[in-house]
Amino acid sequence: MMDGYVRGARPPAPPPEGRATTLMQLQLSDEDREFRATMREFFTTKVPQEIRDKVAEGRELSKEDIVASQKALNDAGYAVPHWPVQYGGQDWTQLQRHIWNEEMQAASVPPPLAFNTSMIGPVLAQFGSDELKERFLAPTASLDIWWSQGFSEPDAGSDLASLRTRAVKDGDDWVVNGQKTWTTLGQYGDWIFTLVRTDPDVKKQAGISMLLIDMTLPGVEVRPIELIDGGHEVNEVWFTDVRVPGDMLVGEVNQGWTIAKFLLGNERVGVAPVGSTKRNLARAKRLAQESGLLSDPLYAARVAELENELLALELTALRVVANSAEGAPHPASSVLKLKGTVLQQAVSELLVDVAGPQSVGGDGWGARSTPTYLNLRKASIYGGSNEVQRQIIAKTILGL
Amino acid sequence: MMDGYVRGARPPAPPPEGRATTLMQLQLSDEDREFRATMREFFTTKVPQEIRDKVAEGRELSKEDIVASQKALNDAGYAVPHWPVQYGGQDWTQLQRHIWNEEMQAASVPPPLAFNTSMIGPVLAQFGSDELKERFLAPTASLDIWWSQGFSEPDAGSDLASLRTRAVKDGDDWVVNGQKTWTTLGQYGDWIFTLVRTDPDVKKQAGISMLLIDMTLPGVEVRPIELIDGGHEVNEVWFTDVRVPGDMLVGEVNQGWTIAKFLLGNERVGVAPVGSTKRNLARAKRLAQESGLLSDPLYAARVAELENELLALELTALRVVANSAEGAPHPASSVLKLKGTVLQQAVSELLVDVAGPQSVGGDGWGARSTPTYLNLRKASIYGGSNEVQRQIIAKTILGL
Amino acid sequence: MDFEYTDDQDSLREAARALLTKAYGDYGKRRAVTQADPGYSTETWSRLAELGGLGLPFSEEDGGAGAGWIEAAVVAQELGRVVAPEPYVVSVGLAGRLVADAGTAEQRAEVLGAIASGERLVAVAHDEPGRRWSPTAGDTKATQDGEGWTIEGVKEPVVQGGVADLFVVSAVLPEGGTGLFLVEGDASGVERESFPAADGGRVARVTFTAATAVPLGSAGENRTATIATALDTARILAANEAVGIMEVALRMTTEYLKSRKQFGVTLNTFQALTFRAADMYVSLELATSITQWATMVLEDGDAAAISAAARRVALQVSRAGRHIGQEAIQLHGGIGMTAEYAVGAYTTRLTTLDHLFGDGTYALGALADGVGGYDAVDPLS
Amino acid sequence: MDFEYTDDQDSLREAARALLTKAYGDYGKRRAVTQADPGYSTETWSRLAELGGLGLPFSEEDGGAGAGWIEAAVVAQELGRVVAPEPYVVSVGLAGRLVADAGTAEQRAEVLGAIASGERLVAVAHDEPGRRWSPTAGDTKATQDGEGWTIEGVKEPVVQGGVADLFVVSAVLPEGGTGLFLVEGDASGVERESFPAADGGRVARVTFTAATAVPLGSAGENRTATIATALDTARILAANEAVGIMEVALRMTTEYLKSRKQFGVTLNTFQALTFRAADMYVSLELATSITQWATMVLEDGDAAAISAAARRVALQVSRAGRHIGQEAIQLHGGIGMTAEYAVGAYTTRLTTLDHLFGDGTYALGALADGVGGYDAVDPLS
Repeated sequence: MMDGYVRGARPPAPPPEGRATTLMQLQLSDEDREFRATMREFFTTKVPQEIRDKVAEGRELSKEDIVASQKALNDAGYAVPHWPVQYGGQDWTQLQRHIWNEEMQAASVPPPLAFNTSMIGPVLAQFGSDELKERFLAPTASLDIWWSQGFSEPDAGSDLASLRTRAVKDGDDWVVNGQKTWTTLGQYGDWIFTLVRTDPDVKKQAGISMLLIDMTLPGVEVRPIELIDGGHEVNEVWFTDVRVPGDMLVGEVNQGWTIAKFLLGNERVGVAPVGSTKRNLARAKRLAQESGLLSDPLYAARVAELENELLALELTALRVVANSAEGAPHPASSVLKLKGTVLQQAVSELLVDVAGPQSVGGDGWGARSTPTYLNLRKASIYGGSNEVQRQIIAKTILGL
Repeated sequence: MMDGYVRGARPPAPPPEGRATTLMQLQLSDEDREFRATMREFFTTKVPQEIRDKVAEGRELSKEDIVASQKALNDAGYAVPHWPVQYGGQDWTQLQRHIWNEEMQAASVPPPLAFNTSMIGPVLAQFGSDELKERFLAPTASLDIWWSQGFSEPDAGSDLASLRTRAVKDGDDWVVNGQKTWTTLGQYGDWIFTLVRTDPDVKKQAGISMLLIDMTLPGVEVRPIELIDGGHEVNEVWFTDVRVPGDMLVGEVNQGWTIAKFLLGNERVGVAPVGSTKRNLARAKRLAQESGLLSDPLYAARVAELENELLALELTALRVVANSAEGAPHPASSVLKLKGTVLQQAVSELLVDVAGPQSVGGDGWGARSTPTYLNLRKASIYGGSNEVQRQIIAKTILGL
Repeated sequence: MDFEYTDDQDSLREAARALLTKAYGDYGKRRAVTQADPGYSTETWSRLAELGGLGLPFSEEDGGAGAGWIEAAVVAQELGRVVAPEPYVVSVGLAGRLVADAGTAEQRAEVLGAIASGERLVAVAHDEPGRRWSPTAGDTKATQDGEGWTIEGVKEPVVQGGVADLFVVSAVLPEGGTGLFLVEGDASGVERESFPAADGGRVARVTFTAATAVPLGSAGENRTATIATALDTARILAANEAVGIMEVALRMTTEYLKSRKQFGVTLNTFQALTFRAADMYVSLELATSITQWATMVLEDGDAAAISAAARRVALQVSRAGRHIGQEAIQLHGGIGMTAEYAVGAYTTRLTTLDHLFGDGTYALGALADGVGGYDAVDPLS
Repeated sequence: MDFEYTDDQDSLREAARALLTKAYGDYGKRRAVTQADPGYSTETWSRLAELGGLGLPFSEEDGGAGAGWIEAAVVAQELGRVVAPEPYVVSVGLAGRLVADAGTAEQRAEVLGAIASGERLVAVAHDEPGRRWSPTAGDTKATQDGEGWTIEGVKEPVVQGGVADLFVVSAVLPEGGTGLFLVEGDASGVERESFPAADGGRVARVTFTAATAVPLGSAGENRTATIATALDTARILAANEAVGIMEVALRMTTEYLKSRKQFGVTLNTFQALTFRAADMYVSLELATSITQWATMVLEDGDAAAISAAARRVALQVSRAGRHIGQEAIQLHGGIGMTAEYAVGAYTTRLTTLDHLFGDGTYALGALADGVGGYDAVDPLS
């Protein structure tokens, strides 16, 4: 794979934007260069500037911002490139997907809503009935339906298989009772894909199914959870005798664990937030330079060390891309999440230090740096904590 | 406790040697100041300079050096201050013991052989018969008998209770068979104190006794183990049908585990090598200054950070001293070993970096820095590994 | 003290702990207080005053308790233990120290007395946009206008500047150097905009437009050294508050590990987690030792000694605070991210304290600059 | 390559691995070789030559294999995997590059041919006491003496300088600047004292006293830039050797954790240990990626690009090497400290490689100096 690259002896051209690095760059093929130019052009001109500015400055996005951005992507066919082509995907190489992702992040474009495009979309394409595909896939790609995730429960964090929300068949319907938590942006959700216990009598993993639930149904209640940064991005979702039509089951009854594993293992390209972390590091550096702080060798060294680790991470992502053509994820994938979140957090910590006393509070970028730093503590907890990642590496890769 | 201190508003006097620090110092009482002056005077004038130079430069000491140094200490009554007074100890305060230890390390005096003064000596004073005390304590203090330690076995590292060397009663004698390992400086040993299994039929810890064995007895064989630094400081000791007189048992039969716990828990003062690490850090700094390297802010920052951590460690040692008057070790004791070895290793690593290309090999100080660094990897393994220390902190202090 | 507290200090600690446990022992109460303006409890503040806690380091003739900085540090530790939102370090440590060191006898009696009695909240308007922990003023200017003085400039962040009764303001003097002034909170030309701070408190941007000011102490004097010592004092008090916070953050974490079940067993079954708690304990112990030492230096040392101690304690406590604060949340998992659960507030306050008076890298830079000037660091003499 | 090796490169790797496994797959053989002078196996060296492994980066007209640096890097990785004591990086990477870049056509054919065939061992006498990884000479001087040149000065450490047949020597030129010279090992005025190196090899102090020297390339030219690029080449090859070492050090560690029993169970039962192995894997993967990239740059880039890549790879691999080397011993416990067991040799060689051409802090300093000159680091163009 990775035949997109052509190494060349000629010195690299300066990058189109910004000052040139002192780094020799791996040369893309003409085709991929053109692809990159197209992406860059699109992301920097077709996604509204005010939305991208918010992302660049770490300000909060409204629901409308996120929808508008994804619609812009979807209209051009760039919202769900990794979906099967018949459902709106693109026949891109792994490298092109990587370029798409990196350029999107570099341009401060909000990525397509993961619940829609990375989670339920591919699940429906793989396991859904024709009716479900027909009904849901297009509005899922366009964000006309906003999906929420209903997996975690208060007493089953990393131990997902212990979940207790139960669905009992009553006629054609499922009657759902229970509570989900950590539902990110659930306040905007139209539908929620849930894991529910449909057979309490078998081994934990065996009795679980996946059910799609309309959040406007009677008995569904969303309660916000305030986080330590003062934001309300996560929620509890309560189900009290919610009657869900039987055809909203994905796949077979009690197939939920298989589907969940497919869903969780499905993020391969772009699992490490390299592009956005690079952008944030460049921003912290620029701010440090403006304030004169970058002339302090200790801060300069922190920047240089973070840049180097990010480079190594990005190169690892490219290596993973180059070596997972056959569909089987390269074992180093787990490294991307673990190290990616560590660096994401370290860059947010650097920004607080650059802000110095202004990080304590106020209305400027400095004051926003502390909530962002605090919010990003979640990065190593949610979506498979770093302890889970270490466990995967130890068991799966090292055989320990 | 800690009544030795008198805080005073007057500025501190410059230290007798070296340049003054910019630090305010905790003022000792006049009595303790005098005590310190006495110690400093003694260590820097009564212990041969050539021995202290070897220590300062990280060169290897001969057996004769170690014996000569300890004899000098013992002649003045400074070899075993923590022993009971009737066996040669000193009626010093905890703070004075701390000062004794720090001044000794600062003056590059080889500390008294731990196997004699910290291990078997206190054990004999506590558990030994009058005959054993009479026979062994004086030559143990003077190093006329060189003791070795026979605890670890090849298949029982941290898991001491699994030891397999067995002693079987035959008439009045014990007949010993088995193998010990990691016996430091065993090549110089006259006698070895061993843990042996005297009852194979009871629970692991219950069937163990402590036996003193003359290393000149037939059937005792010492085989050197080469370490990764090229040195031969540790050994295997093999016992083949060694006949040990019955009165060489310490305490009661099968009391060995109790005695071993006493021995291992007995190092309270001076458990962290603060003084020698400070000396080595000052040396690394001086060498970096001579070569101009200290003007590089990144190396200067490494020195400053290590100095600060060492200061915090030394202050923690003083806090432990201040709070363990009643004989019960302060819980922070375990911190001293853990952090003390980490800093000891970090300073040795710094010295390799200061040596730069000269660390690769040759006959200068730079070439010695690499073997020293490698040798000190043992510091976090031997004598209760840092994993064991974390386990103690987690279980004993944090109740986890 | 000498690593052991006196009986009087122990009594003070007990009294402060009782008061603060009543106020904030239930974390919900702390949350309710920070959700409403002014972000702290004036009632708790008054109780602290009644206890004598707000005047500890000031002399009795100035209206203080005539105790010392070690006693103030004890109170700071206790405030940290419940992550109390009261502006103790800036009011007592920073404002109080400035007035005590620079004020006339009359000013000391009036202002320190008002601080000690809890009658007036005194804020320090010193930080300015784009400046980092400098002991000098930047763009804020003082102008002499006949007999009086006026101040012109923008100060932020000013902790509790929105409700302060009185400001101690730093400003560039006409002849150069940085002077100190008192400006009444309700003086004309004082405009303040208050913002919620990350740690639950409030900070303000205070704009002075030809605001009437009274020189602190004799007029026109360069007070850079006074400000530097006051910042060092605040750093050392903040370290004490941080020690209290870290102690409880670690305890909350170990309690959680013991009680929370996952995969059918409590979390303390997982050695990787308990070892990390052990490492947190190591950080805490080292930070505690150096903080106790720095506090002794604050009590007895001269300005140079206090400065050195402040750098050293700031570095060690900054490192420890990040380590313990980050790990406390991580070991709690998702629950640690929620505002309803206390541990996040502990981490947040550690972050804020670290940046109010100079973080670890800032301190390290200063220490590194001087590292060639001596052989070794020796705390005993 | 492009993160995947070609079939030819894979074949080369297999052949090298077969050869080296035979030589050193049993660690006892490696130990026996390093215990006797000259600290490496001339037989293995010859076999490597027969394989074509010593001439890979040199052109065919110079007597090389006309392959490239990526191929040389493959061999370096394989040498690392068995921690082979052969002086590959310094002979092929450093000496070879100097001759290839600076030598006349005749010199290239003669010296590179002799390196490639294994006929002559060529050492580089460049380091001097008190100098740190500089591309210039210090106190060693070159003097023109009629038609010829002589060298005066002390060089150390010179890897395998005790047995080298030929030296490439750097020396200050009469007009300033650093020149490069060839000096025969048996020339008069060449005195060498050999010492065992920490990593099992040998290094020498080589004293040149009016030693007859031949300029490498045209006489009197300042070769500082050539030396800098050769050092960068050696750094990148050394990183490849380190990657091979780290890979096996981690594998040895995981094997040990799986087989060693303590307290009645195998060590991999202890989560605190397996998580640390996972962290080692993270370090290894990142180091591998940046090393592969730097090797591509070495193959195709200009001197400035190679310099930047060398710094970046040196920093990352230095950090990874210390992390993995230290943890490999710690997780082995006592057995890891013994010379009889292999893992210590792996850690030792990582330490030596880190210091031969410039360690992580050295590289970081250079990177930090330039960090203000660009926005972000982008490896794709």
